Amino acid sequence: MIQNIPLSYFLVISTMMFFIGIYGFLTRRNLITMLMSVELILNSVNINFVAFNRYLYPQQLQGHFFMLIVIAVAAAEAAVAIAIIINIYRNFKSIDVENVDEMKY
Amino acid sequence: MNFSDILIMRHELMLTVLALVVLIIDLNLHNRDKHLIIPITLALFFIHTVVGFMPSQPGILFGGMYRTNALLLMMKNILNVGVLIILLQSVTWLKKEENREKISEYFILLFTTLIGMNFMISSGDFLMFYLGLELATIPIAALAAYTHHQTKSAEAGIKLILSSALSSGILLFGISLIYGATGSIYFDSVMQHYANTPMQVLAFIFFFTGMAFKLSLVPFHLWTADVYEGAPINVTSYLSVISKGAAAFILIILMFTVFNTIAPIYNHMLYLIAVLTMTIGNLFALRQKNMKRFLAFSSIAQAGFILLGILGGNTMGMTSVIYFVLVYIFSNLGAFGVVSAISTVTGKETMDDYDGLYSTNPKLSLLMMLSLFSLAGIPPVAGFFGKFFLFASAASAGYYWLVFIAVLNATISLYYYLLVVKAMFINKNEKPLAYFKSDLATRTGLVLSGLGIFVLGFWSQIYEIINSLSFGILH
Amino acid sequence: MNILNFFIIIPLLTVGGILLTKDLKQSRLVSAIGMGAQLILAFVLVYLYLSERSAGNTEPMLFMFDVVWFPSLNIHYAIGVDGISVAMIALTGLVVFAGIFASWKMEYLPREFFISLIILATGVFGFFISIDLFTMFLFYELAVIPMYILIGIWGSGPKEYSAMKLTLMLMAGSALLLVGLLGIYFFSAPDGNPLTFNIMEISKVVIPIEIQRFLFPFTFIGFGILGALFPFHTWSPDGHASAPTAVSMLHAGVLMKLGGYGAFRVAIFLMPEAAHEQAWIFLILTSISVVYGAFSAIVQKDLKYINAYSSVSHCGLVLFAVLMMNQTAMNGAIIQMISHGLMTALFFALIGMIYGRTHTRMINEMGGLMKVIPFLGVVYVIAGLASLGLPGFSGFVAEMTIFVGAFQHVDVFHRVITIIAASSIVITAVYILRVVGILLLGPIKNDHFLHLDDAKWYERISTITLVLAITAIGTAPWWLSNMINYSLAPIVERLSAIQITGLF
Amino acid sequence: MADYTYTILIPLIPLFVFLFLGLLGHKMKPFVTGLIGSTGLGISAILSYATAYRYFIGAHVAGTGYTSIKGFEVVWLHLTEKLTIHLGVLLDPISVMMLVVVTTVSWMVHIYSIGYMKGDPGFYRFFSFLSLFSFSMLGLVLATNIFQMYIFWELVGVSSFLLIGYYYEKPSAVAASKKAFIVTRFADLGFLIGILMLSFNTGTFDFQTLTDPHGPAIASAGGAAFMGMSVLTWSLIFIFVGGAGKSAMFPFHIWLPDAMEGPTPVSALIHAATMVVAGVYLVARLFPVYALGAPDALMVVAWVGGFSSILAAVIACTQTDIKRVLAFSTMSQIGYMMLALGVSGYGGEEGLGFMASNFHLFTHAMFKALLFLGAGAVIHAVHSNEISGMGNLRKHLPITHITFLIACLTIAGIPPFSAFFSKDEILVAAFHSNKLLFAIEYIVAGLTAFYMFRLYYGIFWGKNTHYHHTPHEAPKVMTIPLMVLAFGSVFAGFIPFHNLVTSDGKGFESHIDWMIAGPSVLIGVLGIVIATVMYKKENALPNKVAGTFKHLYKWAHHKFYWDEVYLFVTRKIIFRYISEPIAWFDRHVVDGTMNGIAGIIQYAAYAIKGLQSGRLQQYAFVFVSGAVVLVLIFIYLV
Amino acid sequence: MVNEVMFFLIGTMILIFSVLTVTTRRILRAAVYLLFVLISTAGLYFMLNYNFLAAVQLTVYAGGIVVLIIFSILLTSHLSERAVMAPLKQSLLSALATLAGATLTLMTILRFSFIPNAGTDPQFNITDVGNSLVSYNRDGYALPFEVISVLLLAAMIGAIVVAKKERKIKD
Repeated sequence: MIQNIPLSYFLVISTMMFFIGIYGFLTRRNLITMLMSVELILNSVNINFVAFNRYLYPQQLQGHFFMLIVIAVAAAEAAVAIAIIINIYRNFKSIDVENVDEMKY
Repeated sequence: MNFSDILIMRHELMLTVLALVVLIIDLNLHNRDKHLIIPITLALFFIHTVVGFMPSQPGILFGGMYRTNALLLMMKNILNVGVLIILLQSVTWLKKEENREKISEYFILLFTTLIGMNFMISSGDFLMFYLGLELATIPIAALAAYTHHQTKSAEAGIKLILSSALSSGILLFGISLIYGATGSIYFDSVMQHYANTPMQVLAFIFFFTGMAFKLSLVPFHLWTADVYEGAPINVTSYLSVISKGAAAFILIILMFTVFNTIAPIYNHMLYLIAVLTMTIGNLFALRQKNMKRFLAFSSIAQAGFILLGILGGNTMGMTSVIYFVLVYIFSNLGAFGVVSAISTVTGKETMDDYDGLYSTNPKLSLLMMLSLFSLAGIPPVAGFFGKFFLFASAASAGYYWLVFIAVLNATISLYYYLLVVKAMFINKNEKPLAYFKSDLATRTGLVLSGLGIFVLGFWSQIYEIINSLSFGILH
Repeated sequence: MNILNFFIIIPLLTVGGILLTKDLKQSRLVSAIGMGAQLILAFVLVYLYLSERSAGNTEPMLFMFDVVWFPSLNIHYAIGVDGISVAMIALTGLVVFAGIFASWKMEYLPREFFISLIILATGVFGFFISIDLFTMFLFYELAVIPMYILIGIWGSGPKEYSAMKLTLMLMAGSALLLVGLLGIYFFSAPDGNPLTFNIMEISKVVIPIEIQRFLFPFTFIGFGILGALFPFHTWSPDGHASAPTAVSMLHAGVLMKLGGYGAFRVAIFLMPEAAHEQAWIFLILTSISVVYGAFSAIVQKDLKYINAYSSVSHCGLVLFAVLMMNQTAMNGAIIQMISHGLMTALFFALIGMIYGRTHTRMINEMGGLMKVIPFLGVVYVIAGLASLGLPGFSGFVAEMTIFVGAFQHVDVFHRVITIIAASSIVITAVYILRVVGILLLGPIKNDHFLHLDDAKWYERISTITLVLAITAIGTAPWWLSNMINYSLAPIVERLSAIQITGLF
Repeated sequence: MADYTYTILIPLIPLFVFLFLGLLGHKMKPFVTGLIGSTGLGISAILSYATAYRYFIGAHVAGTGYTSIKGFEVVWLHLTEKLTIHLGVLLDPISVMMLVVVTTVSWMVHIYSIGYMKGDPGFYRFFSFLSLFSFSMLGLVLATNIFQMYIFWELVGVSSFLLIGYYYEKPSAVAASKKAFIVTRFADLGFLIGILMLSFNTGTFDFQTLTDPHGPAIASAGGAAFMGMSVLTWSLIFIFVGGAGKSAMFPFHIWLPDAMEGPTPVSALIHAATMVVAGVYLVARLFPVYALGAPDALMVVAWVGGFSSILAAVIACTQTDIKRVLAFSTMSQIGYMMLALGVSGYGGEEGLGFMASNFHLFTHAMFKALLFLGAGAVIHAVHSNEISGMGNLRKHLPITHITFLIACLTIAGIPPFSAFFSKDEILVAAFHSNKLLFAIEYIVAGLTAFYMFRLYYGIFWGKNTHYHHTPHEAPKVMTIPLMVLAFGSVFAGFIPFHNLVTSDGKGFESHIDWMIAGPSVLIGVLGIVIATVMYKKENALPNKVAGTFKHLYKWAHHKFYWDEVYLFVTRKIIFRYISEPIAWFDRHVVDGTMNGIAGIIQYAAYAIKGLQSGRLQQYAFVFVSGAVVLVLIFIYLV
Repeated sequence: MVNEVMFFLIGTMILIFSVLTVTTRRILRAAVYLLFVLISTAGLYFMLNYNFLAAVQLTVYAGGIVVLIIFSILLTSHLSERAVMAPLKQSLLSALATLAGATLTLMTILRFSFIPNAGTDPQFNITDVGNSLVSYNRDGYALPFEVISVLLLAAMIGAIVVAKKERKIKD
């Protein structure tokens, strides 16, 4: 609990970060930077969990642990994603998302 | 909690053991004997499936994080049967030389996703739910990119993993808000505190988009067709059938329990999305020539029908959704099985290749026709019953116009299903695909799905069992 | 074992039998035996029915058989027949039997052909014996789908287009129908009893009028599409034109009757108040069907199109009469269904046989065929005369019953519209005689036609069966009429009783 | 009361003959089939004579009126609680009289046909059709109720169709048969509507109930009115439309001349003696209803009859085909009968017209059949219908010549031949009712004599025509019927119709009114004289006369262009302006809409193709926007 | 006061670096900015007194995932390479969607009256955290902890399957 800092500040930060991450996901053309945007999104969620836990429901550590699991999942996700990206790089000789549109319509 | 209690988790435990056993066997096998994994795994999984049907106690473990009861068991068994059929159908494909070194990985990844789905279905809180969801998604992305030398496969993988990362991010944001609003991640407490406030609706919408992604509901469906097309065909059928089925199961459970209080709002939303999903799915399916892509869009449209059951909002709705998913699994596996068999042997995947198929491969054609009729909801095959009950449950809640739109959509869907029937039976072809015979296991898989398509409809017992179980959950 | 179950079992056994056969000869033999047995069974049923009635059995439905199917939804496999369904079953038996013989020379994929045909027949039989809406709907759809395959594979001309159009339009019809049926189901038990699909049960309750207003158009149009209700009839000309002979026979002869039968048994019987309220709209549509179909038939050049439009006209008359909602008109409607079923089946059989010889269906390419194929020519003339309502044939009985019945309506509008509908008998005469004149009479236009063979024995069986049935009804209509009347009485009683309490 | 059940055999015997010949005739020798047909009809005829004898004399109690008797009746079809279609036999003066007429003429025609149709490939078919017709006509005559009448009405129509189109390889015959059927069918629609209205009003089809002066029909005369006339009047007018169609009254007369495409015996039987008078019979059958319930309808009958008779007479003067002349003459004579009915009242002396009409019907049947059969003999001899191809045949065909002359004198109303008496009664009736109609009939009488003798001279006198092979007299089998009918034509006038066939069944005194009969005979003689002058020897006079009345002649020769009007209505209006547009509408608008819906769906499927662009970021964009839109809608808008 | 300053500082950093992460044209820099964001977030956790979380954030997230990302960047792109930016239309539309989303979300969230914590503010030390992690009772996390291991195993196998080269094809 931080003196004089209301919960809403955290929420503003996390929400903005969340949408910045989404913006990045929508506009970055490099697959890895898109993945980074996803990390931003997950990070913002983590902030939410932690802040809620700390401010509102400090008796249990539910948000706390949720955040831990999310980090682990993020790691797993990143691992697989990067493996696939490398595979893409092998196949397409590029990791520009715009090139990955062989299948459409 | 003691040892016997932990046995009610037997689906998950056995699968985990199974995955590990496969891994260990694989490590100890010489390279040229790798194909032995296939029969061993099939046998093991068959045992697992059978054991799954043995009666079990309902119960709650881990302080409410894991729960099980007869209905959930039923759902898992349904998934097991589906996976068994997929495994059988994929044997011919697995035996191909190019996959020889990756057989065990295929099984392990498939099993881990199944573990994830089981946990997801059995979850008693959002944490386990989320974990299960991710466990059910991430390995599939790897499976989608399974075939290295095909760019399409890699593309499918990246599209799946990134889209799912985004969607699960949004879903997580929703969960975090739910947590913030209710102070718990456990379903039972959330349910008590869930109120109809804007923020909780917002949280629900974010949560729902994540589920909509898994179910391929419009407008969260766009990944579907590309991934289905690019992924190896058996993975596609897994995605379209098992993954979607599991998502539908958990979604309807959550909708009917945790989020029940905001039903008046989500019903409107479901109405809109159902109409969009059916219509758009159908419109896209109309022009497809690639069979996998075709089935992808058809499965999108089918997902729209599932929403009708959820809209019913009662036991009948729940029963009809589960029953429909069951029927859908068999029907879609029938169709995918045929596409898979043909694609594996001949490499042909477009509708034009199917011209005149009946003259050379009548049995495959018949199975395909029955499966498509079942998907379209034509009697006497099971799809008719599945659709009818879904429509009935929507009608029970008074959504007559929605039912009307849905049946019209079913009519449109019949159009494109008939295109395939036409190709196989009516179109003339100088050189139809030559006659071929798939592996015994594959054929068994095809026969099983064909049997299911026939038996499920007439055998009302199945519906009644589901109904009694659903009744227990909701009352 | 209930006799009615055999109407499902025999076709299924026949299908099984055909699966075991190898070639055309065997499969057609199996089909003929199976459907012959079915025909005999149908007559046995008529006999049993009449003897039950004369023994004083006054139940509305006889030979009831009821098995719970989906207990939680109270869906039953419930079957039973009254005089109306018995008559329809006999009709179906006749047409299917004739249809098998009309396709005696089906060289291409014969087994598949007969299997599809018999599945179609199963659907129709099942529909007529059902008294549970769910099974009824199931059989209805079961009957529609084989059409696609039958037309698509064995058809001619733009067969794929026609088959698709037919299937889709009928399915769109069943979309409407399904909404109606579900609505009926959910309002089938206003007083807290379990919901039911059973027609007889539902008929005992009154569905709220505002619900009926909504559901009736769905149900009626749903069935009406199959019954070629204007403007939803356009599947019919194309479909019939492309279909192979036996399929046209079955389709026009029997399948279209599902529409009329359903409109009457479900839409009007279960929702009489709304029927009374909205009848005028559909009466206008049906009388348009009657006149419009006849006029369209005048200028057609393809034999099958002529007959298809004529079917539109005649089937319009069925719905027209049903909507009049009095005993005589409804009786006429049912006789008309049977009569038209037989006549049009006969027509299509003949057209198929003529086409098989001349390889054209364009009337202006033919002429003077009476000289070379007198048997077929005479039968064609008989069919034509029956179709234009000549006494002595079934068409006259049906039409006159309809017109007299419809004209008994107290409302002037109904009587005026009856006169309009009645005017179709002249137009019918025009197009029938036009065809007969061009096709059969006059000089032979094409020398190739000089050496045509007349009907073979199997073709004779097919046509004579139908001709006999047509004349039997035409000369001795009383037994049929009485059989139908007996079963109509309770239905009409309900209609008229509710009319008073409901509207006034 | 005497038992008349056996009368059912009278129509049934021809029916059996029809079925027998129709199904098995092609396996028999032609002559045998002819023999079977004639024998069957002979039995029917004898039964009819017996019945007539029993009815009028044998079983009749002198001094009482003739009542109608139902010899036989079964229920055929229950329609409503009240309305039931029966099939049966109704005997009353007119039906018994018609029995005699129909069986006699039919029998004669059967016998005649054995000779006339000799060598025709469809011999058995011809006889089976003839039997079918006889059955239908007898059923019509004996009908106990109006619906039975309608049933047989349709059947005679179809028999007529079959027989007109007997030479089905001849396009003109096919066209004529079609025309006959459709025109009468159209009129039958009026009949049907009339029946529907009548039965709706009265709740019965039965003739005995309908014609009962105290029955529901006549009681309903004062009922609801439409356009100034009671519903009863309307229904009777509609019924008369049916009668007019069958009897070739204006404006439905156009089928009759064309119907002459059929074999000549057919023309004699159907289109002269029996079927065409069905309309007269119909009105006579319902006469009490007309007379007591709807005098307005009866006026319509009178005027249509009168107009038709003069129209036909004028046209007949200009025709050159001998059968067509006879056809128009038939039309004209039927007009007479209609007129007689129209001017008649009900009961006793008032019913003079009714009696006269039936009387004339009877005599007409004899002489007109005779005329046709005679014409047949001529055609048989010269193989042509055209008057221009004949002449001077009296030497070659002596019997035909004599019988034909008798018939011509009869129709011209020269005493003591039968038609003199019947025509005289008609004129008397008309005189007492309506002077204008009376005047018309006078003129018609003159015209009739003129054109008949024009015909007579044209065939048997006139120019010496060269024939390819010498015409010779018909065989005995043909001439005997001629002589029988000639006998009938001469002596039928002495039958006391005023005692037998009257509107209310009770006889009345009738005598020849020479004040009217005298001038009518004179005008007949005048017509004959003019014809003699013009046509006995070939001269230029006819052309000159025709030149003088150029326009009238031309119009009359073209039958006042009524055929063209009909062609216009059928070809142009029905085909071009109704059917084709409807067919077009159906294909392009109705079906087009259905195809259009499919097209729109297809188009939409292509139009939204871009949504699935294959670009991951677009997918994500749609995803996010979808979520945002859902939030917007379901939180802020709903 | 210090707290507030610290908070605003960290908050600003988080947002600025977030924005930079998604806008910079250089990929490697983006990774570095992401690292800063993650580190700053760890700072927030410290301020919230969740030291264990902060540590995990630093080690796993900042240390593990970002390093993974940087490696893959090095594998797949040249350092000198400048990222291609999205077309203007796409950027604008995306910005619009995200702005709208952010506005709506913030409006909704901030209007919600969270139930403030009325109870005590218990302090958890690392032992409590550890105990919870292996507890199988309510608010124990043994099960997710186990399942995550399955997930990680699966991810590992998956990554191997995807990334490993095939001999057949390459040969």
